[in-house]
Amino acid sequence: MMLTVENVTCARGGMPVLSGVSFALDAGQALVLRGPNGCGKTTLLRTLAGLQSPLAGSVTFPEDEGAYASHADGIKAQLSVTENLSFWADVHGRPMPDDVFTSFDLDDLRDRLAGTLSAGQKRRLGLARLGVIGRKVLFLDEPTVSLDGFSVRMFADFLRDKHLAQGGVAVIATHIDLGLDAPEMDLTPFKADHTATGGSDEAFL
Amino acid sequence: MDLFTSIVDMISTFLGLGKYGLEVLSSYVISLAMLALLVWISARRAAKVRAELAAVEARLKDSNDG
Amino acid sequence: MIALLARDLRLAVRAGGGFGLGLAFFLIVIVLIPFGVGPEASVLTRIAPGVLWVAALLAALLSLDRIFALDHEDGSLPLLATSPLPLEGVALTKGVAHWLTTGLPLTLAAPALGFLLNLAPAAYPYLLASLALGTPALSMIGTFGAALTVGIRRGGLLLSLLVLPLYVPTLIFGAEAVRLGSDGLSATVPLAMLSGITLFSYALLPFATAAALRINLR
Amino acid sequence: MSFWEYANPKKFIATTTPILPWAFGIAAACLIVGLVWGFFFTPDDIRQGSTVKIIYLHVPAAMMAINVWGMMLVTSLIWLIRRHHVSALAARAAAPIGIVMTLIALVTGAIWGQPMWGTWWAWDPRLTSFLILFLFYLGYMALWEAIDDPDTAADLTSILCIVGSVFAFLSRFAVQFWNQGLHQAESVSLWEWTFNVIARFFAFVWNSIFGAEQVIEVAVREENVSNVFFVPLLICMIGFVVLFVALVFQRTTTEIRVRRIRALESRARRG
Repeated sequence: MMLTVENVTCARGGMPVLSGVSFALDAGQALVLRGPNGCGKTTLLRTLAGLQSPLAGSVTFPEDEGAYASHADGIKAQLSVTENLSFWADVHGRPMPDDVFTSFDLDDLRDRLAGTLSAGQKRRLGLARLGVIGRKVLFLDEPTVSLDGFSVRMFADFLRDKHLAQGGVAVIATHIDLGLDAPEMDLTPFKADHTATGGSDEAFL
Repeated sequence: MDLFTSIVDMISTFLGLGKYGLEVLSSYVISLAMLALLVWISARRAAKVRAELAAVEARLKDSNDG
Repeated sequence: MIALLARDLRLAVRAGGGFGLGLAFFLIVIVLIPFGVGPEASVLTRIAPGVLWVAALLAALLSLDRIFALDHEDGSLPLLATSPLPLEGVALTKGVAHWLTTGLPLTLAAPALGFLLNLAPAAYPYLLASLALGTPALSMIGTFGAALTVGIRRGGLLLSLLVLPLYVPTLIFGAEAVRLGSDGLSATVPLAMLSGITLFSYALLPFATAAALRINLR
Repeated sequence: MSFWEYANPKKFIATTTPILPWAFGIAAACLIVGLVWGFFFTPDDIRQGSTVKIIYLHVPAAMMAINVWGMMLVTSLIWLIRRHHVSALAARAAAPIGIVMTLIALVTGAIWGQPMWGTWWAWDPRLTSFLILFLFYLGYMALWEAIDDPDTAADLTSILCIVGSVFAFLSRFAVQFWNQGLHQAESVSLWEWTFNVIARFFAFVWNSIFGAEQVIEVAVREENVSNVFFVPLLICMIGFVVLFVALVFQRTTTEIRVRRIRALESRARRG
């Protein structure tokens, strides 16, 4: 099993938001998280990625293979597309795969400053970053925000052909249909109710 | 202004403070005033918050029972 | 980490603000002093060491809140946090990057501005030495302050309030070294203390900065 | 019931509330007795005249200013290691008391030194280190106010407190180094005199607890401090300490209640 999540409870602002979340993903599988806004999708993804520790339960995936990406994709406006991507490749100590430009249709934008790109192009550059860092376990928070139909399909192709095909795993929180044949999980049943314990406010209630 | 100094001199001679009467008196007055202010503010805030908490608890208890 | 350093330096150059801002501020403060204090050489000579150091400190302070704020806004911080780069390494690199973009230019420009304040000739080597040893500490302490206030809106003022008391030892020993130097006395003790503080900052503060970043990323 | 039981907020409020009136009573009694005794019944010092009476406010306040920061450091460490909310809130409650103590120390110190230095503020090394401590307190309290989420605020202020303490200690020495020249002669007698009073105080405490003979010997060596100054000073110190304890209990309880209001409301919102 590439990614196993057992009975995770995560909190936001001192209150438990989701509790008892469990699932397991094998290499090459993806999972789409559904649920109304504010039900804790981002909190869950950040907990899985290790940015915040869960109140209870455990998240296990191979060491140093997790990567978190939200719609704020860390693109520096003053750097060119190539410089942005090569920076992230160096940080992750990986060579720059040349096909990443073609698979994200960034070929003619190589030397354009990221600041001059349109919102859609900037998002594609952000997603291209995922291709460059080559992390197996991806936690994606609303990756297709402000993307047009064509780019969404391109992202879905990248995920299916490049990432999942090579044994990668992805947990994606999104509202639209990505066209992946991935199982979907609705988070509403895991919403923490009054009885949920944990969270720093509990000591005061 | 001389009225003020005469009063202070009168107090300090009464207390037998000698030359530096003004200094000793002023430091005592200022320090004790600051302490009193701190205690007063803490007490006032404590009371206000206790009342606020009671109100919140009452409001929430009604909504739970109601 | 070198990649992060290279990127930050490139950004500083590209944005143009990096190098120029600190230096311009330093120059402005130095030029203003004689207007305020009066042009007499003897007065200026006496206050020159202190003024040069205070101006260098304020120039460093000016650009502190930009260290993490830019990465915070465009979402790079969480991405860096989940990269193989340890946060302590990121903190250290940010400190060094800030020093290279503001501390170093200040150190090199200071002797030139020393003439404006009629600094005693004997003091120049000490001025250079003390700034070279002291400004790295200013950058690292500032990076720590920036990490504390990264999540706060308009954290700039709070950042200076937090960081100024932390700057006091460096300022005292730095200015003291230059003053002793200008009187021809040996300034080894303050310089030693200054480098002690700087080394100490680079040993302790990256961990504190990383801890603050982790908390702010929660 | 181990000490850590008191970290539970409700139990903290339950145990401290009954003590409060007593604590405030004792503090008031000690302060009144100590100040009146020191003010009226002690002779003037041969050199400093009546200004020596200021020590009954200055020395305890100065001592408390440092001890309160020490207490905040300890509570910050407890919060970071054992995640007990009460200790974090106690640190937040203690800061305003510490800053007032520092202000009192600064004001009385400046007034006390004024006749001898001729100016109201002579950048005396020890007084300046209290000014720096005042800035640390200001920064600490400002950071608490600036952050909304209580947990993040507690964590960040704890880190600031720890790093701040190290640099406060460094500033203490830097200031000593920086201002050796000024007033070396008079200030030694003025401040050495105070510090051997404090040394005598700790010797008194140490001796009464551990009966360590050599420590009392160190304090006694300064024969020019007759006992008459020492006992009222001791009472004032106790008064200040008890007042601090009472205030910090009261303010921590208030902070706990504020946090409880916030928790109740957010739970209600969550529905």
